[in-house]
Amino acid sequence: MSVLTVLIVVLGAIFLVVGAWYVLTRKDLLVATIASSIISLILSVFFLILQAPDVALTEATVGVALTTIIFVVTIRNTKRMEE
Amino acid sequence: MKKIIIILLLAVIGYFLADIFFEIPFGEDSMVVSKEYLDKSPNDLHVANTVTSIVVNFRGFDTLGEVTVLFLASTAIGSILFRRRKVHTKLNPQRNAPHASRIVQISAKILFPLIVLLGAYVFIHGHLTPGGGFQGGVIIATGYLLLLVTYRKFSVSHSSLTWIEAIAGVTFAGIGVLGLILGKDFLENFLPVGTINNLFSGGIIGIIYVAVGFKVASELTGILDTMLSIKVDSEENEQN
Amino acid sequence: MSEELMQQILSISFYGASLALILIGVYGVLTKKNLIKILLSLTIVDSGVNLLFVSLGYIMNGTAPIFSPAIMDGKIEVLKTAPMVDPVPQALVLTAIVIGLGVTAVGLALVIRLFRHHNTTNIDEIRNLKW
Amino acid sequence: METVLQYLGYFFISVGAAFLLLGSFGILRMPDIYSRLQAGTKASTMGSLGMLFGIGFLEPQWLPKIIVIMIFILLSNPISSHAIARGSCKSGIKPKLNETVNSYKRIAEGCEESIKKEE
Amino acid sequence: MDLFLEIILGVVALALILSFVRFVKGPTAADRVVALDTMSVTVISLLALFAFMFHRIIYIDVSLVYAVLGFIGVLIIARYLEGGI
Amino acid sequence: MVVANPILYVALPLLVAFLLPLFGKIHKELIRVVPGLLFMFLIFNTVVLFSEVTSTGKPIITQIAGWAPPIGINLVFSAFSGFIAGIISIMGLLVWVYSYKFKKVEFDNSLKYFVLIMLVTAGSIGVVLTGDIFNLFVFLEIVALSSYPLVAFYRGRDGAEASFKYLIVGAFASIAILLGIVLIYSQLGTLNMAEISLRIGEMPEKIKITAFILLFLGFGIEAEMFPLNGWAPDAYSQAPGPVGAVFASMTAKAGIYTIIRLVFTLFDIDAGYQLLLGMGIITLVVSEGIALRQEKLKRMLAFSSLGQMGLLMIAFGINTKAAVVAGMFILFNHAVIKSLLFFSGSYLVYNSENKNIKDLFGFGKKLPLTAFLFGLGAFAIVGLPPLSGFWAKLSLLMASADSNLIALIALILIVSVVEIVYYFRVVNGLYFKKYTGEFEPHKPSWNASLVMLILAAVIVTVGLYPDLIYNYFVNAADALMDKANYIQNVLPSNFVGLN
Amino acid sequence: MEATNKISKFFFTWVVLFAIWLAFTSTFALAEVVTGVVVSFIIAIYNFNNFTEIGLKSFSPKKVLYMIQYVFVFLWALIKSNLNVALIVLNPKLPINTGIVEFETKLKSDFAKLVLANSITLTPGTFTIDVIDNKYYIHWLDVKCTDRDEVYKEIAEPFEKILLKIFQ
Repeated sequence: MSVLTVLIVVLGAIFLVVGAWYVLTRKDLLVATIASSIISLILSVFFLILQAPDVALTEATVGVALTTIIFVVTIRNTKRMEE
Repeated sequence: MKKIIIILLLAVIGYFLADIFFEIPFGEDSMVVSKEYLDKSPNDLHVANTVTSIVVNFRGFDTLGEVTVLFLASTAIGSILFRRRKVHTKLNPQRNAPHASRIVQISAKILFPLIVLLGAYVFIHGHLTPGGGFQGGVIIATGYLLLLVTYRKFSVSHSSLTWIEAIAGVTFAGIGVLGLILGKDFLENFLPVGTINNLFSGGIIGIIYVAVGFKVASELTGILDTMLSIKVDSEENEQN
Repeated sequence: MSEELMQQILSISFYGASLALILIGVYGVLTKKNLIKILLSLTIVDSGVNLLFVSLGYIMNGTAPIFSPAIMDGKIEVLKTAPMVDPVPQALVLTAIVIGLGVTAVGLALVIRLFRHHNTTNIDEIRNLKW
Repeated sequence: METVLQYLGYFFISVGAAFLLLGSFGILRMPDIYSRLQAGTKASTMGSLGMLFGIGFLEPQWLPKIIVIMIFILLSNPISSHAIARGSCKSGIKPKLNETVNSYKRIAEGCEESIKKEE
Repeated sequence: MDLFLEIILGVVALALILSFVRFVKGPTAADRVVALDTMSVTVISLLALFAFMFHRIIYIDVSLVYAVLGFIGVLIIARYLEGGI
Repeated sequence: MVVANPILYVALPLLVAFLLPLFGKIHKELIRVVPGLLFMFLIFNTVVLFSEVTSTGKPIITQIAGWAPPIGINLVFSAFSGFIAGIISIMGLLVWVYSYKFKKVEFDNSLKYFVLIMLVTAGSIGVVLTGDIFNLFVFLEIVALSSYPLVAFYRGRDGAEASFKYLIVGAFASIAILLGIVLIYSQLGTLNMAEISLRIGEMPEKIKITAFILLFLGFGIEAEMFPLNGWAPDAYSQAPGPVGAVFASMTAKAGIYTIIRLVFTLFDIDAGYQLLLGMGIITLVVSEGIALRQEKLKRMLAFSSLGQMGLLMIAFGINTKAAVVAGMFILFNHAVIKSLLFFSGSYLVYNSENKNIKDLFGFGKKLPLTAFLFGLGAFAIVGLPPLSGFWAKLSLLMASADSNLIALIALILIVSVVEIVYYFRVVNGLYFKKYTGEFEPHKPSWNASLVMLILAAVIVTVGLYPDLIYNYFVNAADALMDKANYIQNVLPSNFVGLN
Repeated sequence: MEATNKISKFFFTWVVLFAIWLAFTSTFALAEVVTGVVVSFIIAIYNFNNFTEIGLKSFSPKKVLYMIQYVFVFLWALIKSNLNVALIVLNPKLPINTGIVEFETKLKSDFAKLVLANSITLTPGTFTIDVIDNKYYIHWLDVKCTDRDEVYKEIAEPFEKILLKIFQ
């Protein structure tokens, strides 16, 4: 574990919190979906740092493409803006 | 007002949870049962990836449940969104949607076989490298997703999906029952285990992961196709 | 930086991040009015729990529990002494991720159907059923 | 020989990292989305290619996989930026253009034409 | 060697920060997608770098998968923006 | 060659569920017939296994993938878990007979319906049988995920809403359970329930209590405990008729099983019993109070069902042998009688749009059999002699008298009076109010009538000769309360004694 | 003609996929090779028609030489473009003069169009926004000319020369 890895972890933790806050506060649901995509991006880096490549792979596959598409399809079929 | 109460409540809960989390030491060895897994996986089962051997063999029952959950999700989405078969086929997905750019379409054509190959690689090598049936299946489904979002006339044959899904599912559960018939336990390995880090090692684990891969791929493709073929605006008149 | 300090910083960031994700997600589920937002918050809570679980299985300076040739040969100095991290949380988190995906997908299908009937995704306007 | 390869690897990795940084800097500084894409795509593609290639030099037996990743990136990264550009063009985000050289109108018409043709 | 990798990690982290700032600032959704795209390319390299640091070739698989799927994730949103989904 | 094995309870339904679409391609009728055969086999399985358990007096432990319990997952078919599994599988067969003609015209829908019914059965039995806490979580998710589409099965506008509510609450429950499991695993390094129960003392007090609260919360949602049961009445009332019975007889049973296991076996916290008792009392009082005010028949039945769950929690919370036996009796009764009420009730309000109670006035003459059976069920659940509900309530009263809980006796009696009031309102309306002619009665088909008659026969028989099955209750109670025995049977090698 | 064309396409796909499989596994163990042959065969059966246009012909030595030439031209352009971007981004004044221009390509093959578009995107200051039939719409950071032919000469010609020879 090198020093900069620790720094990246701290940074990632901040990103996660900001991203989660973004998901909650944005009125534009598409932006919220993008934010959740970024959350899973950071998470999969975290999982690799935690020596769990299997989980990182799963998070990458599920979080990036699948979750995004099902949310985007739902937004497409409902409303993009939260009121 | 409600928000303040909730924030206060969450603050209290968060305080207690934090108190407990930070009491658990980080990064220290506290394995009990896992030691057995780390010992038995390379030595008895000859499977390099311990996570795989746990997922498929030691706790294979969970994976059966997991596959069932996905199966249920696809059934549920079908049952929630569509009423009749006819409606389903009639609502062609992106009838009014513009085509993707020509370039994107061509690149999808080229990338699709590569993605499927990658998925196949991931689930065939599930016991050697990270990944496995589920991840490989998701990757293949993503390949189909690529085609589904770029070509508006592309559609997946539901009948063949049903067949693949059923055969893969039956392979998984059937291998388990076969173990019972051969006088062993459910899902117990009955094949030679081979040498570690060879492709053909681990006995039934490889076969099960391939079956899981096919099943997950077909289920997720079905889900994506269903979700993408929803009619956009108003709906058919429905009553009980 | 000393090993212990690093361990502490890591524990604060991993536990803290997962706790924050859980709390933010729960807050979202409880206060948000939009159905899709609620489901997004649920996925955030799920991620938080998964992160917590995996970080509990971590061992300092460990390596992944995969006995690949590099490990079996013992040629690489660093890998020889590295302990293997706990594989069970990883295996369980795989299952948990899949289950979360299934629940989210079903929830979104329900949202689409609710939107067809009510033409809104605001939970206050949908509330027909009361206690 | 080995050390030469290693130093080459380090060189490529540093170049890659520098370009990655440049790409992010670019998308931060540029005024509108299309210019951002310009900076982002080029620099980040180059950066990741350099970095991967450098790693390939340092660990020669990883090279095949790394080349595959590089092919994927070369194929997919420009396409994804192209798709974003087209998407934002069609969703009506106007570029900040120099007024004298603007065939944007033509492209907007072109988009509509192409949609009509396909139907 | 170690110091070199530390510096590289620092640079990549800085790149991630800058793209994240664009994500936070970006006025439209499309700008945020650009940030996501850049971040995912950066993360591909970061993952490969971690694989190198941990001396394990198998971690490269994650990076490989990311190279493919990050593209599709971005493409989906782009297609939504042009009204194609 | 194995004929009967606990594993088949789960493996076969899954196998059949995967295969059912293919059967449908061969012949359309097969998608109805095959599930029935499956349910019959499950009952056969139960009979064989149960006779083995009663003859040897030891639970059957099945290990999966050939690994002994702490390493592999195991299934425990004891007198207690087997008893609940038996109830669930028998109710599965009855639900199948009842809904044999359900959605017959729409192939796709009936296929999905039967797949869901089979999986909800398999999931509930899996929850009951498994000896591994994470596996239990997985099965709970299977149950939950198959319930959501069943609630939203009808295309009316409120089904989806009830289902969504259920989904959110269920997701919360699963997150709480997962967090609890995470905490337990981080301290004990194992997921096997017997080993957890053996080594629970090693956990630091604070973490132990938090894990208990999280699990209690999560399982409480599944067991429809107050105040976590807001989803239940909506789900019961919006679902198709037979599905209400499925919820009452299967998923609620699985939920109550988890919470009983949690308090009785998994943790050694004594306050757990008091918590269960207190929650039971609150659940009972609140839901019966709300049931009194309901205008809609199915919601009334749902709240009454919640009240019964409260009664169950009270019985198990008292934690004496007699009370637990009474609890088993109530559990059995609840499954049988509530199913009868849901089955007949859904025919009574078949054509009514709002499913209001006043829509069924005067149906006593129009639908004599259904109305009679509904009345019988109502009398039984209220606890009038000589029906089976009477014995259940009587034994609960005796048990609480033994434990000197006089206030509780008074409470149960008062609540029974409340129950009498609202059930008699319906029965009174059925027989003594005038038929308004607004809604045409719908005659039950022969298979539905058959099921209702069978259930009524069971109620009457047990009411007249409670000794017939009383022994099973005692055995089940014994198996539940003997924690040391459970641990010893599951982990023979590791057993070092409880003290 | 049709049949041989198909067979050639199929074998091309098979070989390419198999090569990628080998790159994935990075070993020549017998089991891996056999599995790779089978898997790439199965995938090739379903995809050969879409995967390539000219099949095995692309392996002819002449074309391979052109491909290598193209790679170098492209890499040089890539490096140039990056330096270009670097100069622009690092310049505090941000000297850009953006515009959208268009030109027509002579390429017929879809694949060639794809490669051209990607190359343009990755080379100095230009960026493909849309391709409709033969028209390329280019976003240019530093517009020098607007006339179609001039644009074509400035942006596309160096690549197109070689591409025309590769994809025929």
